[in-house]
Amino acid sequence: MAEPQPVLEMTGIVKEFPGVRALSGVDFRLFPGEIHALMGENGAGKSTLIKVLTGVYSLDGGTITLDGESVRFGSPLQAQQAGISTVYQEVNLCPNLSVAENIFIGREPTRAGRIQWKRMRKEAAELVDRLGLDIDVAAPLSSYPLAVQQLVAIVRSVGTGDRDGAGSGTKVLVLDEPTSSLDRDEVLELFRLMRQLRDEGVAILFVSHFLDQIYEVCDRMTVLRNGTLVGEHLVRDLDQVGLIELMIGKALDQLEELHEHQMRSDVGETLVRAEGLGRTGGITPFDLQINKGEVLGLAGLLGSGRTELARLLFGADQPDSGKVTIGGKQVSMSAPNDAIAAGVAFCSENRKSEGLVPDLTVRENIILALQAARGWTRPIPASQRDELVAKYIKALDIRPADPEARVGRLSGGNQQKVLLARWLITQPKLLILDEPTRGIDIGAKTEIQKLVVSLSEDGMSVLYIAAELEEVLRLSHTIGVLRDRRLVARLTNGPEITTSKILETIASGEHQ
Amino acid sequence: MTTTSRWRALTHHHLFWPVAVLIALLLVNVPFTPDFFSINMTDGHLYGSLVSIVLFGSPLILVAVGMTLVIATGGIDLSVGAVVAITGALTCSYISDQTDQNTLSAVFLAMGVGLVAAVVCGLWNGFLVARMGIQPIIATLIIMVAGRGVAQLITDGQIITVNSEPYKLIGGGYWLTLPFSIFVVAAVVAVTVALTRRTALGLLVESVGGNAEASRLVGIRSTRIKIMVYMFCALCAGIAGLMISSNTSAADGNNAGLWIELDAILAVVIGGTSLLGGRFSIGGTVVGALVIQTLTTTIYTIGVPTQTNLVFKAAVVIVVCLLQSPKFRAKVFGAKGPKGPRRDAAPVEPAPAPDAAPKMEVSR
Amino acid sequence: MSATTQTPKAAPSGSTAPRAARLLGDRRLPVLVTAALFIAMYAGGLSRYQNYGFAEPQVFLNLFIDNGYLLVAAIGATFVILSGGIDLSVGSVIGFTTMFTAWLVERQGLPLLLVVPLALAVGAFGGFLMGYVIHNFEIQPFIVTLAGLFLFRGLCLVISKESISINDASVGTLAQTRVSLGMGDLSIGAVVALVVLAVAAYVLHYTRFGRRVYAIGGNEQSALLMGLPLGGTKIAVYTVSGFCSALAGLLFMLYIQSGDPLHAVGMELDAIAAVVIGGTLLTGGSGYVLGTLFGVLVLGLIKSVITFEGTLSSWWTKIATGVLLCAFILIQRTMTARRKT
Amino acid sequence: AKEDGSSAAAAGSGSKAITLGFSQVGSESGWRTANSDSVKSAAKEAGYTLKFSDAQQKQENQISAIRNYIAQKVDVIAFSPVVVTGWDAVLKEAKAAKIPVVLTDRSVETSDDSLYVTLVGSDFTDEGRRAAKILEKVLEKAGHKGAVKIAQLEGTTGAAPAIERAKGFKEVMEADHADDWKVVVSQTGDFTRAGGKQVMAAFLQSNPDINVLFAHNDDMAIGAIQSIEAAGKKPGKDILIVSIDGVKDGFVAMSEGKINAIVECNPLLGPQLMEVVKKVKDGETVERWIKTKESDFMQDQAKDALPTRKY
Ligand SMILES: Nc1ncnc2c1ncn2[C@@H]1O[C@H](COP(=O)(O)OP(=O)(O)OP(=O)(O)O)[C@@H](O)[C@H]1O
Ligand SMILES: Nc1ncnc2c1ncn2[C@@H]1O[C@H](COP(=O)(O)OP(=O)(O)OP(=O)(O)O)[C@@H](O)[C@H]1O
Ligand SMILES: [Mg+2]
Ligand SMILES: [Mg+2]
Repeated sequence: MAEPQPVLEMTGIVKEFPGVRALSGVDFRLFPGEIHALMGENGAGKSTLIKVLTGVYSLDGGTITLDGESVRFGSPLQAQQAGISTVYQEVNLCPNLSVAENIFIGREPTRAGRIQWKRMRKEAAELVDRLGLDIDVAAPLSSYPLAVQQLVAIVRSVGTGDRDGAGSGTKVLVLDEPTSSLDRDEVLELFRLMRQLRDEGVAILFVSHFLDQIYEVCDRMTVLRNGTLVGEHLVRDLDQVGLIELMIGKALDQLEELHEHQMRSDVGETLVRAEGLGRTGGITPFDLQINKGEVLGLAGLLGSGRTELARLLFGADQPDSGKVTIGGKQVSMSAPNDAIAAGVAFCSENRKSEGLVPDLTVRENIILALQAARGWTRPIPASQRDELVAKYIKALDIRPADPEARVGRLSGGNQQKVLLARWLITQPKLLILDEPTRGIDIGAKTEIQKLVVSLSEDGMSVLYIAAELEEVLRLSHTIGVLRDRRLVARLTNGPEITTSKILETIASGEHQ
Repeated sequence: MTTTSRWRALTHHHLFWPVAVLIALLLVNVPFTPDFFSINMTDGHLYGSLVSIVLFGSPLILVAVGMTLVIATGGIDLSVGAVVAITGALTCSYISDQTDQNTLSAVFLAMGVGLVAAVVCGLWNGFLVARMGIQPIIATLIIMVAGRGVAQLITDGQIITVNSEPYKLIGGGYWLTLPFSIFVVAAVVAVTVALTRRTALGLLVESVGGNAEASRLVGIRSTRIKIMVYMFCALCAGIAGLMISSNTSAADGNNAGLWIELDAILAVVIGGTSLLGGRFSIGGTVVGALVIQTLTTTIYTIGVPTQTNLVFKAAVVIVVCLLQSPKFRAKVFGAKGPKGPRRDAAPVEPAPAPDAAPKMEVSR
Repeated sequence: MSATTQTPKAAPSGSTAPRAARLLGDRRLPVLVTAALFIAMYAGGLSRYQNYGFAEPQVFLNLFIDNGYLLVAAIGATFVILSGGIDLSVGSVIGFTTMFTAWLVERQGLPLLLVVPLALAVGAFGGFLMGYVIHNFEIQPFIVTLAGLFLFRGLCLVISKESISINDASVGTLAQTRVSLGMGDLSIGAVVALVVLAVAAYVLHYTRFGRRVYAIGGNEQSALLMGLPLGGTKIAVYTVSGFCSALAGLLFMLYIQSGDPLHAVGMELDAIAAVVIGGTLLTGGSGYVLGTLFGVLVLGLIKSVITFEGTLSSWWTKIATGVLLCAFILIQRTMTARRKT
Repeated sequence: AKEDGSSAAAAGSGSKAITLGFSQVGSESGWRTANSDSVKSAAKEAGYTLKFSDAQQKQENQISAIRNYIAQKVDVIAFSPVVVTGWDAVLKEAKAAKIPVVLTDRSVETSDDSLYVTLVGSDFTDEGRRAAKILEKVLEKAGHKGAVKIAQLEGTTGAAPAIERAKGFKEVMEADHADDWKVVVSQTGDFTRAGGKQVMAAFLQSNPDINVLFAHNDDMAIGAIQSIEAAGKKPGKDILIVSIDGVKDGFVAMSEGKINAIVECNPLLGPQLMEVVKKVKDGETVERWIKTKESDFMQDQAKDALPTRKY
């Protein structure tokens, strides 16, 4: 946009981890009153750049200038006090505290040192309202699904930056993949807020793998590849194809391929049949049928119960009513083991708390499910194990391609791939994917979608949940529509089914 | 170039600091006991300080090895001391009831009885922790308190003395000129390593300790694994109990294994296993236990006045822990270290702690 | 892409509120259950020992008099445990404080007015040091405070192996002062303990520091990323615990008017047990200091019941303590367990 | 006490069963258990109602036990104090409630002597002195010449018996044998066999020229004997051993020639205590300190004494 002084300038940033050079000499500038996208594949170094900026990681080289002054933050607290407000990639809030507290902690309204709970709740409710959220701010954060938590994190960073006397208000707002679990509505709401802040002069750093979102809201972008700077461009000067080529260093045209495929509708016999499956306080009893080789997509708004449905099918939560038959045999759903034994796999949306074991290596995380199914007495022979792991690291392009790397140190997208590999390796009959593309870059996303298609062609059934309706629509043979934690419709995919048709179904909530 | 990189690799090995401390402690003894490292033949067996360190340290090693697995699942077992006492009491009271205490079958039966009791204690702990979801410290506190009472009930509050040559062998006897307990320890350690690294048990234990909820969702039967681990820990404590009572040929319900749980936990941590659960190292634990036993012996030999024993112990524990802390090393030696800048990366990074994991365990 | 902005919101607040309320209620449930069980146990004691003077209000007040120091220590431990740490040095610091004050008052002849703040400062400083090491060198609290346990116990013995009787007149008067409540009376120690309880409850609920303690216990890494002063809070928590232990030591010194190097051995376990029985999670982030009060009362009551029983031999005392503890925990657990996961 | 009160009214105050509240230290050793048993059986024999409680080595437990006895209005309170100090407050309460207090086993330090009536028990310091005296005899009997290098196995650090036994021993040593006796090493063995064994093993490494062992109790001596044997030396010959207590196993070891002398510390003071309690209850005056009947044993008396040992 304009050519005034940048509010933030990072030059020659270097960050090394043992064995990995995550950033090598990256330059980055951010101007007041702009929304600036930081782009790059999984593992390109986006989150690392942000963490170096806010003092989570120490700097190995380079300088940071904020408002013309050279700075170096020792902790996120210092960064925050200097006016940099951040939402990190994984939801980083305290699940045991209430929503209101999560928003305000560290700068609660006080009088004479005494926290004013009433006022805090009221203000929190107002802030949450601004994002169009309707939740009870006094309830503990853990009682809400991931998407709501993500919104709360956003509210925390945008809404309260200007309190706490210490700082001069938020100058820089950093959002690292804030939209990965959000619905269209929430995203729009967020964008409205971002624009408003931008107009107030706040500089916003935005990371997302959704290119549409970038083009919708950003003014300028910086592209990283493998920890190096590729370039800085005005969004209007660079089209999507150009951007992708910059990001991955080569051209890309797989998207069309997918479209050709999806009309196939020859699915096999019934694999899974759920009758009256439900859980009080969770999801209303529903009937569901998934055929062999079928991709069943679930559509619904945030909190409509897609995850809950998937968890019930997997036995992650215990149903109060109903029964499930898989391949003609009734399966008791008392624990995930039963479902796994019957050939069901469940890739959770919440990879941090329900997916990975951060201290273990990539290899160990990948073979975990298979090993658990075999029991502890029958370890997978080393050669077979290494072969399998190597195969999936290659197939999913997990980076670094080192099976001995600790999973907790991988970039978000690569962690997601490890999780996928874990379940693919078990060769399930029904694969439940709850937002498998969350935080995954555009290239890998198409890869995963292609994978789903080929798996279903090979006869695997897939239950597919994604925040993006288009994604669901593109892949599914059938679409289950949820509303208010009730399965309201089941649509067979075809040319007449469009996103707006699905949204209509959700809105009317009518049965087919 | 290669020597420095080899040195770096060495200092980065997880056993480097525990072993270094162990060696340092052993060396401290030399000025006070000039023939500290000498080992000679006495009465057909080896005799010397090193031998007695291993001999007296055996029970601690055993208990600590069992404790390692419990800690790896994110738990803790305070009841091991009481289990030591119960096993010793039961076994000795059974043996002392025999007319001929030297019959092998009776001794084996007695040991069997003792070990079964130990395993039952472990089962109970495991049940409380894994099935009932009670926090491990409290669940095991119950047997820690009541167990010692049970041991005294068995011995009637007296010290039961046995005169059984075969029984004496386990904890106080010699075989092939070496203390027999060395063989027992070696066997238990070998079995543990085999059990955890040759099978998938180690992986599953680390997974349960690293992230309990994720483990549940991949279909690991964590209840079963936890119960097993507590039983194994109690079994180790039971064997240690046999050893302790056999060593003095007497069962002392009140004092046997008193506070051994703290030393065992200390050994586990010195060995590099985190109390939060997850990764564990049996080798580290063995070294850790040896460090503690050497420390005890050192206190006895260098003539520390009794009232300063504990201060001395505290000082050593602090030094050991500081040396093991990468952050401390970075601060103190960092500037002079061979390659300074590479170092500080790791510490500043907030350990991707398995934060969700332990919480799940207790709230479930 | 053509999202209609008026799409109905999922999950209207009406349906989420009860669920949320239930979850929030869950956190208080353990405290309520502990309180209820305490009352039930007390009633049981009443019916069983009514002929032995159990019904006298003073027996109830004695619970406070005899456990005031434990309550203070357990309150300190509550802070630490809420923050996700643990403090094993409690018992030793108590022992050390009794020894230290006795030595200063009796052997060095310092006035009590000077000795009390000094002792508190030493305790708090000890806690501060431990917190400093835990935070700055990232060593596990269990180990650092275990070293603290050894150190302070060792320092007791360094001061003197023998116990020191305190004959200072002001200590005597303080120890014997009773605050009358009509139905009975309380000692200074009990009153101080109750005041500390009130202050702790206020701090935890109504100050930023208190909420930070909960946040850190909930998820340390998140708390750091949320820009909370992690180090300061952690160090402060251990300082509070050290201070509380020292205060507990002073109360204990009042209670028995002597310093002894073996006083309060193992009391850290009592304190931790009280905290946990009171419904606080050892992993941090969840619990109430009021629960700790009931935890202490339950432990005290178990002791009283056993004395009133009066016929238990030494080992049956231990077994009975264990069994009562176990029964209590199991009942508490079944009552607080959520219906289904 | 209400029930008892009504029955007392019927039977007349003189012949009413005495209620005795007894608070024991704990059950940390066989000696202590024998002590408890003796009190219990003697009370039964005398027909008293005994309220027994175990303080698990904690003074606070003992104080609250005594408070409870006061609340229950027992006739006499007896207790073996865990530590010597810190009893004033609770003893004053007992005095105010007009309940006489008898100490057993060891004394307490009080500001006011009227707080307890009498002490039934031995004197740890004196035991230490007796140990030193008997060591003289042992040395003489063994025909020992030259320097006496003593290793001392102390009891639990900070515990009264450990402190006082060491003190008594040192007193005599410094007075009579300042130049020829020397304690070369001294460590705590926590009053346990395992402790005694381990510490002695270390002593023998660092000071192989030790020729006398003074153990604060028999159990540690028994443990030490095993270490001495493992080092290839002869206990009772190469290293002369004196210990305190006189438990059965100690006498067994002594009869085998492995311990040279034992200073008795008699735990069986139940009958004596009951006598005293009766007198106190009846308002008779008793001596301030009723010493238990104790003797010292040399090796040659061991065989004869062995069958009489009860615990
Ligand atoms: N704590 C760490 N220790 C070691 N390596 C790390 C650590 N954090 C990140 N890395 C490595 O640094 C590189 C950059 O990671 P980063 O998280 O910045 O990627 P990203 O661009 O945010 O990717 P994504 O889109 O998947 O979130 C990756 O190769 C990752 O493995
Ligand atoms: N916007 C919201 N307002 C209130 N409660 C919500 C909201 N969103 C979700 N919830 C809660 O979440 C539960 C259903 O969540 P679930 O995770 O199954 O939904 P989902 O469709 O998978 O949504 P997500 O997009 O978060 O994955 C409901 O019980 C509801 O209480
Ligand atoms: Mg990232
Ligand atoms: Mg979901």
